[in-house]
Amino acid sequence: MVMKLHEYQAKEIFAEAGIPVPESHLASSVDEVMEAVDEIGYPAAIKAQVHVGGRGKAGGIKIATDEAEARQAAEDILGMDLKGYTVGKVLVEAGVDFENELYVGITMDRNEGKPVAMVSTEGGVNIEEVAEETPEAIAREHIDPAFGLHPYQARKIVFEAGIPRDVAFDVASFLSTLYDLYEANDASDIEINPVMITSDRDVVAADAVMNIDDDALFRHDDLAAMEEDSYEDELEAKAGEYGFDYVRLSGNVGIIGNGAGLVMTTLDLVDYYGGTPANFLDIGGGAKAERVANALDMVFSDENVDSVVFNIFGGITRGDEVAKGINEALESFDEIPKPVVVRLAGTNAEEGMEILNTDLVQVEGTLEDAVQRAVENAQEVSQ
Amino acid sequence: MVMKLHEYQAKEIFAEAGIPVPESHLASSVDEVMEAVDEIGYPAAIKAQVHVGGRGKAGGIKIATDEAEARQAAEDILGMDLKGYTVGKVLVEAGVDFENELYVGITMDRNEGKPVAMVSTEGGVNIEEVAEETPEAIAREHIDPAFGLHPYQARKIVFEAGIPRDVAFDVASFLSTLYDLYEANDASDIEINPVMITSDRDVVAADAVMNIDDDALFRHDDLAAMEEDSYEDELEAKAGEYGFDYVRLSGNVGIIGNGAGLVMTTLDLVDYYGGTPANFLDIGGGAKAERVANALDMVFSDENVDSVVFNIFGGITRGDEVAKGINEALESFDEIPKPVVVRLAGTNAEEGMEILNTDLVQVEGTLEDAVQRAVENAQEVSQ
Amino acid sequence: MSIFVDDDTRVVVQGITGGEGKFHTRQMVEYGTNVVAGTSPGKGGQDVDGIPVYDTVSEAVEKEDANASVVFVPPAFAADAIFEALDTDLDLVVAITEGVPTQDMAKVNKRLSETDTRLIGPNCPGIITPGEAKLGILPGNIFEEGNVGLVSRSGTLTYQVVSNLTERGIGQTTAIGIGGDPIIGTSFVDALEAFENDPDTHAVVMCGEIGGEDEEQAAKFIAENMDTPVAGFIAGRTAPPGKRMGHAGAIVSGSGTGTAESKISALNDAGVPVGDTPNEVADHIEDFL
Amino acid sequence: MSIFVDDDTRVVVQGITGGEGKFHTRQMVEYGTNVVAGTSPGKGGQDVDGIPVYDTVSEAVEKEDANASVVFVPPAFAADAIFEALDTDLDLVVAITEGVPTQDMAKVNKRLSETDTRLIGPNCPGIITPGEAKLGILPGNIFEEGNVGLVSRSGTLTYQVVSNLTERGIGQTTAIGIGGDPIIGTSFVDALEAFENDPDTHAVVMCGEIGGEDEEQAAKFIAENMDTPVAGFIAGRTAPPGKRMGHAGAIVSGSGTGTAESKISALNDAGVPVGDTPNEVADHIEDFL
Repeated sequence: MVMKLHEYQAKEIFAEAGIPVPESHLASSVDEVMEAVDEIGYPAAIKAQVHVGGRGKAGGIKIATDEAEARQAAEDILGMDLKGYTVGKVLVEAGVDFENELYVGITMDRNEGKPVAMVSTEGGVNIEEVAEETPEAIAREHIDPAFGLHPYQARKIVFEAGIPRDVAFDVASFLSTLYDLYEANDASDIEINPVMITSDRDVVAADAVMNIDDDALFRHDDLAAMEEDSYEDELEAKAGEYGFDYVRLSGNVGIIGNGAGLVMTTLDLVDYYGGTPANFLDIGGGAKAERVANALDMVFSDENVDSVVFNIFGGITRGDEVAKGINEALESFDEIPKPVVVRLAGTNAEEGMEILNTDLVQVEGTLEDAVQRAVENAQEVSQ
Repeated sequence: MVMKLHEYQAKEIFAEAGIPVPESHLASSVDEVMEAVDEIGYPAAIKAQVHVGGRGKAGGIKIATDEAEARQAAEDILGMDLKGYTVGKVLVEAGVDFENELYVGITMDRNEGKPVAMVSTEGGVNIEEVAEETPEAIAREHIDPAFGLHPYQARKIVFEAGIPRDVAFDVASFLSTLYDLYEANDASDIEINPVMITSDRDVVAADAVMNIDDDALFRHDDLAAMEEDSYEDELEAKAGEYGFDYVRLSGNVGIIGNGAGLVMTTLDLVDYYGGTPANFLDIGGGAKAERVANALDMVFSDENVDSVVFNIFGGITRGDEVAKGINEALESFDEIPKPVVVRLAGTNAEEGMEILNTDLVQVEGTLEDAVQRAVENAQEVSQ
Repeated sequence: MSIFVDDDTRVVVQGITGGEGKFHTRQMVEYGTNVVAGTSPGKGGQDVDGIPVYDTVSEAVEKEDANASVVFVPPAFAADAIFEALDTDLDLVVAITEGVPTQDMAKVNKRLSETDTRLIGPNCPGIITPGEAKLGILPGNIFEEGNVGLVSRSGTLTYQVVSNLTERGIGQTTAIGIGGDPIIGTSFVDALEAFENDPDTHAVVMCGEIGGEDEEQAAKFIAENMDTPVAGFIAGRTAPPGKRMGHAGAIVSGSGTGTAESKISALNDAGVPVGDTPNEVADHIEDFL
Repeated sequence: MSIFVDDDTRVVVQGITGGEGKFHTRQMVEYGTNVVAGTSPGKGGQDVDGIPVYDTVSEAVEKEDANASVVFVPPAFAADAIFEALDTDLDLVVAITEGVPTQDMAKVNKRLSETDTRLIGPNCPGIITPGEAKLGILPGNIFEEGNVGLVSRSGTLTYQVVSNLTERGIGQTTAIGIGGDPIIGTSFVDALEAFENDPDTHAVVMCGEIGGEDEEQAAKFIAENMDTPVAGFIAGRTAPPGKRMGHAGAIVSGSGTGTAESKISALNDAGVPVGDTPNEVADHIEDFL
């Protein structure tokens, strides 16, 4: 998984590394926006800072050519709901008078097991369509991670992509800088789309994407500190605090399991047996009792949930710890809020079954039976 | 070739990278030495800062245990002639109370085409004898330059070398830091000999060697600025200004040529035909007339020279430019100071022979004849 | 027969003195695995349950003639541990560690291509040849000797499918969890090829999941190169699409790949039946045998 | 016959628009070398004496079917240029540039080991097959077609020895200057092996110099693997010892190696006569033929 930086954070990092970005200020109120445009002048772009793709098309980016438009844009965007996220901050940025929009990006190509750099003259919001319809319009170069991006490789894809000759070396230098940032920060993706070529033939990073490999955050305290909680709802925020892999869905069968593959399979089976999953919740490997209790607490907190299935196949996770956690969580209730079906298998499953308070839960021996019963429970409860 | 840093310069770099070094001050007068020992206390080491191997054995390092000894050491060492170099600076350094002396170094193994890291518990001035007599006492590990020194490799040679377990990780960390410095600074060698283990079981860099690859100085302005001219004599200083590869020798046949292999061969032939070379002077490839004239000026400035042989086999170097340069240099004299034998072959040799003022020089067609004649000239002149 | 590990596998456990390392070493030994050494830098000379501990893998290999390692080293040091293992020309390295940074693995992957060593993982449950050897954290008791090979990207899903097989009395030649990280050592194709070449493996289960293109490549390999019948399972049919930002990933992978539909239809096209439930997979295997 | 280059060699000149690149391209073309393209990033579309210039080597290879390159790129960018050449699977890369940082070459060397391309140099005069092709800066007029192979670490010394041969009417199959830098692509052994396998090469001259152990290794190779007679020359018998500081170099190389005595006696032990003068080398070769 990745930690996403906001555009303004990525641009700060890019600018520090020497990549030109338009003048900009971060603002979280209409007044701040107006101060910013006063300083920057017009035209100015007002851009929502939320972790959502397709901001522009969804109304999260507006161009203001005078004070009235700026104020209107600020009022519209600040506080708006953008695909479930509330906009709390906008980046107010000098508008760029551009002639071309290029695409420049680096990501990990998992099929090759190495990073790949990409350049195209067809930058802009439709780059994915370009990739689909005219893949040859995007020049690609794989990078040997032991050597990094050789200067010749940066030149090669820039020339292959047909970047205008007068800015070719500037764009190649962007790429080299981006790769340095990609490697130094353990990025999973890094992207400038678009790179704008101005009428003065300068190149400017008009947007900035930088996602960081979660697994590498331990060695990037500076980046970890940039993480801003902006969860869609309080349940996802809670999952973040607990450190669960959690996704909220729209159904009514709450699902808890260990291991992404098994949890996904449990979701699939809920669907297969006619139910609808309320969530994906992976407690991970080796969970102790407290973590198990937290997971149940999470799922019970979701008012959509009518029934819960707890599916554990222990490898590192031990059945006795799971049973203890379930008992702890359920014994605190006077009445169990939703019916819970438990299926325990694998390491210490027998010990777990001995500990488990079967007055509080329904026990099933197989995955299929457990899911079917949970789906039935949900149907009964929701009637 | 390499640019050598002084011990005090290398130690500054090491210390900045986090390697502990004893407290020290640079001093260039007896008064400065006395100020330094006042601050540091006793025992203190007074160490000549000259580019000479085996300083200690040659009397360039003394330990002072009181003021009188310190003053005596300062007076002895400052201004002393150490294998041809005059000592202008000393490093005054806190004496270290040590229990063991280790060796740690990294250099390029040209047979493998990759750097090699070395560690031994038998550090100290006799490390080369150790290498010769008990090579197994020095643990070695080759480094893949694309990956750098892996942490496991640093640990591996430290354990292999038998470094005491309580300081093993400290020494491994020294090695990792040294490799980072080696790579970041384009070093050709980097060495701490000895690393001292103190009675408190701290590890300290008691000496520091760092030589930089000349060819990479263009990207290390900071290091290039540290170069201190300390030539043995004014002729070598002059060669440095002109940018010649020049070594002064004790004979009386001055030798000028293009390309190290050919100049070495000319020296060998002078010896073979019974003469003694006064110098090695390589004008390099593609020399223009002015450079040729400078070379002659150099050799004439050496009062030991009784005869000169000028041996050019042109590839990039053009015979006409060489001839022009020889003419220029010799036409400025009322009387040619020493007889000059010229042998021109290769690119534009014929054009050169047409230009060459044969009133001023003796011309020979083959290398062997040219050297023989120069040796004869020298014998005649010196009689 | 079996693939990759058997009675002759001599294991060194990297990180044997850590909590997980110690616990699973015991489990492996109990299962009958020939664990000959462990490593823990700075703790050379100690022992864990009588198994000698060395400072370095090279010393463990030299002194105990190990030919495989299992890595239980924490994520920050895991890549270095794998590099160390690769430097000793072991036949097999099994990296259990979860959370190894992807760029570390890209470097490992480069180094791996220079060696003849097989890497399984990271972020995987390991490999087991029932009755012979277990390298990793798989719960040994659910496996049984037999003639079905199993390869899976997911750990606990592996256990699920294996238990569906074992409950019907269908044993396994070897079961491998290859791990679900973006960059892994052994792919589906590598494992399938080995199973195809193992005369004792009469059928193979392949458990995939959404993301990447490894299953699609496996389908191609099966169609072109395999006689041994394969049954599949793909987890994540109902998984919600992730919230993505930036286009780089989509440009590289293309928009159509990586979905459950794409994988299932690729497998079906290759003649591989894909079960709707783990139990259905066992049904297909039963039909094959 | 010949080794490494001949009439079929199709050359791309890297750095063709620079002063040296342009000058020596003319010389190479005059000599009859088939120079099909040049590169100079940013100058694609131009030409030098009618030779098309491309931005990248890959484009030059693709459009002009080049199979060899000569590098005249300044030292700061030379390693990058060699990496670029190695990425296109050329058969041969000849790096003339003097002053390439050693650590850059160590990285190049690593990359080289992953390819099937031959690198000659850097800091070398190049390679010539008289009458067919010249890649580098050697003065073509001193060479003559014949059946003696020559390999040398030194540029101008090569010319000296060749002229000693040619003056006597002894021509050459191929002459190679391998360069005197600490890290080079083609070693004495590589060249000797190729000469040994070339039926038209009846004798070989090998010109070494002090430093390193390449000549000692060559002597070993000759003794063990060569039927073709070899005569040698070693420059630097009277060279003054360098002023050294630090021990690292001496520990790696040992104190006895690298001297003229060590090299001469190694060659003599391998049955290779070593001339006291370049002319004496020609005497030995004359005896062989």
